[in-house]
Amino acid sequence: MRYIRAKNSQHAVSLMAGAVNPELFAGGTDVLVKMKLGGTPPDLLIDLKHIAGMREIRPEAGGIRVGAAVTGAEMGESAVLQALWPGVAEAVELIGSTQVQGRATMVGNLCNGSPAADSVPALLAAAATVRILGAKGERDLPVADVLEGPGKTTLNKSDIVTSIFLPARPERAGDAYLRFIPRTEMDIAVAGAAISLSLDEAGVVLAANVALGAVAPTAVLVPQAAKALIGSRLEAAALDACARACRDACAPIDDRRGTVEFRTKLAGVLATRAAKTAYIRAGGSL
Amino acid sequence: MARVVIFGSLRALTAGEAEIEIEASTTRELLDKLVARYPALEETVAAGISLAIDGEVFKEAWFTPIGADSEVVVMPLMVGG
Amino acid sequence: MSKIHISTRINGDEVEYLCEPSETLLDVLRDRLNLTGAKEGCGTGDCGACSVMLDGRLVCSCLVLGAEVEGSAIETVEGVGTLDALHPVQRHILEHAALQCGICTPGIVVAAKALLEKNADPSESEIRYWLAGNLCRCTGYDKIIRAVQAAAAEMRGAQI
Amino acid sequence: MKQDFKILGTRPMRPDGLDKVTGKALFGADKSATGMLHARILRSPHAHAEILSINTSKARALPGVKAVITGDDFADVDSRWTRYTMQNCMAQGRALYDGHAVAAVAAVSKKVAAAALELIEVDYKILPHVTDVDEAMQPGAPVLHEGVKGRGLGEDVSGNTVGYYSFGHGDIEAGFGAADEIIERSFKTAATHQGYIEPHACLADLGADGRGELWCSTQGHYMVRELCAEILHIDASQLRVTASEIGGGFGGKTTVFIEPVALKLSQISGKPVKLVMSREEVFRASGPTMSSSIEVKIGMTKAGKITAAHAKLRYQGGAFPYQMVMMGAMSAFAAYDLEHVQSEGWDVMTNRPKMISYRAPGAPMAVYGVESVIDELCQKLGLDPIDTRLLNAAREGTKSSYGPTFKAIGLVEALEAAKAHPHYSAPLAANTGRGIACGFWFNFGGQVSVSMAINADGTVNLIEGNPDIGGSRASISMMAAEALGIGYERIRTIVGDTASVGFSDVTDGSRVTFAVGIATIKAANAAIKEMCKRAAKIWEIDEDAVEWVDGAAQPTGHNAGNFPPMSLAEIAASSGKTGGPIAGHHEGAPDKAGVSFGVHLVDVEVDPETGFTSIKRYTAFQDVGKAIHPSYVEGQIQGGAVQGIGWALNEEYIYGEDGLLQNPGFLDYRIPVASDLPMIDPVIIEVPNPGHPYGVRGCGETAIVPPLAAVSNGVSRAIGKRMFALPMSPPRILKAI
Repeated sequence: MRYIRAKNSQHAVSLMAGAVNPELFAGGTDVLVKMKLGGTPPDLLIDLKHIAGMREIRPEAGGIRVGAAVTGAEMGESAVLQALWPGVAEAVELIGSTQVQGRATMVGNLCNGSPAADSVPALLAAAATVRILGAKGERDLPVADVLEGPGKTTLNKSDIVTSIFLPARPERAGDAYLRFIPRTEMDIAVAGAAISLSLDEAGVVLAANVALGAVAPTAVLVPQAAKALIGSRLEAAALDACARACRDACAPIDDRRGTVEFRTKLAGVLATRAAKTAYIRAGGSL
Repeated sequence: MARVVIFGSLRALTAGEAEIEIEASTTRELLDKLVARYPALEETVAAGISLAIDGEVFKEAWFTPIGADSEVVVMPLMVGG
Repeated sequence: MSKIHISTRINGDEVEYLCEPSETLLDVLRDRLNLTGAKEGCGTGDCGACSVMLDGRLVCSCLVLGAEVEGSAIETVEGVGTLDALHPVQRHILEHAALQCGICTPGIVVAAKALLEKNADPSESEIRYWLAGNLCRCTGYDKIIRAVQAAAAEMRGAQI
Repeated sequence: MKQDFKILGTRPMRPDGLDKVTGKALFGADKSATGMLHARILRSPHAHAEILSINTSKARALPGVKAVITGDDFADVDSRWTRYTMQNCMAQGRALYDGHAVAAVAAVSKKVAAAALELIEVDYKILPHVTDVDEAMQPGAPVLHEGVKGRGLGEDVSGNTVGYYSFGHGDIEAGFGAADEIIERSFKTAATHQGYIEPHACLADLGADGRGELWCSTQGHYMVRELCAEILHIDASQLRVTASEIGGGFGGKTTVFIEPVALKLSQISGKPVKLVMSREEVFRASGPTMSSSIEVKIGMTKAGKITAAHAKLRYQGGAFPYQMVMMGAMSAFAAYDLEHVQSEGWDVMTNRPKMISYRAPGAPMAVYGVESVIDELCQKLGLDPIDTRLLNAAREGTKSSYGPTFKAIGLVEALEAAKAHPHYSAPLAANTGRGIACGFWFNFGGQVSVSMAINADGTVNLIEGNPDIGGSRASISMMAAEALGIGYERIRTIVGDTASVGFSDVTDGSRVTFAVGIATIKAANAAIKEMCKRAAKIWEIDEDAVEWVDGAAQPTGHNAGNFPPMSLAEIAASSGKTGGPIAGHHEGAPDKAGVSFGVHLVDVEVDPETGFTSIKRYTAFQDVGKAIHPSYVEGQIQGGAVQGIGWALNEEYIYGEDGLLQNPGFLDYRIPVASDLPMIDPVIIEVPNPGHPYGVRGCGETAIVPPLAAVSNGVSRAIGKRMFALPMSPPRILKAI
């Protein structure tokens, strides 16, 4: 295995193209664990952290662009991010321990392809877009279009994700992410739910996105659940309908972290709770 | 005579006797006499046992004195963590 | 495959070493530099016994490559406190009997010091969540939390 | 018994503390040697397989590889128990569980060693496997070893059933006949791991002449020496074993896993060999505790008096014969004064790693079943759970369920302290339940050696042979200081290697403070006797006319002579002129360790929508006889309680249908983390042990016994449904709701 610090994004793309089984390396909290546990090591690790702009959080068109090597800890300390997309920030901050937060990145969390990745439901709910540099140049994709299956993304071999864009949001909007783990920390999500919504002046939900994690081969948007919230003030009937739609959207697996039945039940509970938090963050009162 | 108490599953080797009276002044003497009376106990005693003499537990000690009216409870050799 | 030459700063001293690309910073500290204060409890970032500071951030050195710290500043437990004065976190861990076997202690020292540098007055809950990545199997954490609280109080007092 | 203490009960700093907060302390993996090789072990990917052949030629041919071994490299041994240990370290003929060692290499670097493992070709023939205790006991189950079925067992159980024990007295059928209410329940508990943070590690150097040095992380370096000497067919005197600082053991380091392998690799290569387990190896191949399947039946009168009690315990202990269920069967009802009681236990083999002790081995799961049924009876009969336990509590003079009649014990005191504690009467929030349970552990004495030297400057060196697993060097120094009448800081206690002090049993059974303490006091008394003799010589009076008071020799009275007291320092300073160095030592096997009882009280909140349980408040009461260093006694109680909480809520070995372990890491083997817990409030009860000069009882193990039931009782009361299996993971609780 070789290790190379990429000088710039283009350099990284060409290194990717030239290697057999390369891995991009920013926080390393997934790559190094896989190597330790005996996975086939990559022939080349390409370190993105020293590329200009990769570690920046910067305002753009009313939204925020987060560079690929920005760590969870840095996101947690970003007042502008916390103010605009608190649900995304809290999702990223839930990944791993304080030590992992010092290294792990949101882009890495996305590109690792885990169905249980905490940040991905929040990114889906936020309608975030991913900026990709590849052999044919730069393109932007919605987060949903990057997801393919467990451990898989739709990215091409020489593609690198350089940043994620969190769009501007209207007034009276809020988002939230909740996950369930057996302990209070240090676990992988058994199920997760993210809600982003905006309200009218009377507190009625104008628009909503609902996304779930760890209950299907990838994190998924649940339009039916969003529809259940729209037009409501999160009355019990609306929340019940949202929860039901979330349960219906589940196609989880039984494994050492949870059963099908348990994950399905959790999806509804978490969505309901996250919806309430997002609603209050948007200025609504329950 | 010391009163020797045999724990449940060991009674299969003492013809069902739960309590046995033995004249002995030390643990070794007691065990020797016990095995002489119930030869089936030999393997168990050789593998190691614990004894409680009047409520105090002793592991494999030969020369612990036994009082004339002592209660001696035979127990498996105990282990800890 | 050739080794990589790295110049970095560890506990304030310039250090140079050669390492394999796949070696972790923890391997380098322990096997090449004889700094065995950081421990390998898991090698997968789950236990925190290898905690060090990397450019001002608390990290697991088992999840950092030795090859990527060129030009960085690293602080290990060996760099905490001075010969004549322990850091308050270290002293209070001793005074509160906040260790039994002591294998997690170096990681706890580094992590707790990092917390108090960022937050001078953490709540019990904040201390517990900050240290959630530092597993301790002996103490049940009670005395560790109390030691960090006491160190925080002393450090706040010292600043006045 | 001594009552007025100057040093005991204070909280001085531990002698190894500074090294441990600064990173200087050397643990198992922290030592290296010039020219050292790195070893790795190849492990079975199958739950049960015949090893048809192992081809090591490609591995041997890899540049940098200095030795490759398999089970064939180990000659047979006389003792079958040692053979099991050896075959657990390196499989011979069959791989008996996922992770069983089948070959090992030593090479010039970790990297080369890892590459060499990939080149070893093992031809396996896969055999049927069994990992569940009830399935393994069924006739027709795949049998791990033939010819080891327990004595007296019939055809109704399989050959995996390696032992049967029963204890008790009275006539249980008559007792159940007198009951107003009888409850009979079945329980299951998962296997858990000791979860020490330091993986097994050693550095071995063994010459062709059979002389060797071994540095390792262990709870007993004499045990390591004797097992390794037997396995490698060398003399015990020629193998010097030094115990490193030990990063946790909890019973899991009371045997060998890697040391014979490292020694063999060193012997073959002629070089020092370092062998360190990865965390995955720790879980797959080092000692978990037993899983269990339990039935408990208890009868009670309306007033709460237990009329009869019966427990059946089936323990699963992994891939080799073992004897441990008796500890559970003896512990199950130890807390109660019962007229009619029986407990039975079966030890069963399965295709899992060989079990090894885990803190009060065998007791927590047995007591979990018993305390659960008592709690359910209290609920059903509308009885207060503490009053009911007090009504039935064992006390001095009680004939225990396992035979002996108790001397002075502190269960009643602990229950009364719990009842009077504000925790017991505090209001409970919604979705919260309060659980209570008693626990018990025997505590042991055992063989011990202590050597003490009085230095010319008035300081004292003390060498003992038990690895210090949680601050025992501090408590031993304190007892030495108390006995000698000098300051704690004037004593330095070290753990000697196997060549520097006499044999000592393993650090287990909560025995070290008790047994090493007695030996220390006796060693001090020997030194005191000599110091009195020297003073008598100087004063030219009779030796018997000198006594030792407050760290100084003094005449026994005016008639004996009129001399001012002569301090230890003064006597030591002239020792070179009065007869040479002064020392004291003691070798012995103290018994009368004194049992210990605990009572735990816990408030748990259960989220009714997710099944998530959080511990809101925890108070642990324990009789420790006499707390030498109260901080470390509290630490034992707190640590044991939290290990029990982990066992109750989330920790488990998870096996798939394929017999492979699914969670060999701290990510999915979920030990409690700091944010899972509240403060753990320890309440020390001191009912002195008549068997120790200072009243000490062991205190390390009891605290892991009550929490399984206490937490389960709390959860059951919080959700209004009884829980019958551990761990009570959220899916299981939600299902019950």
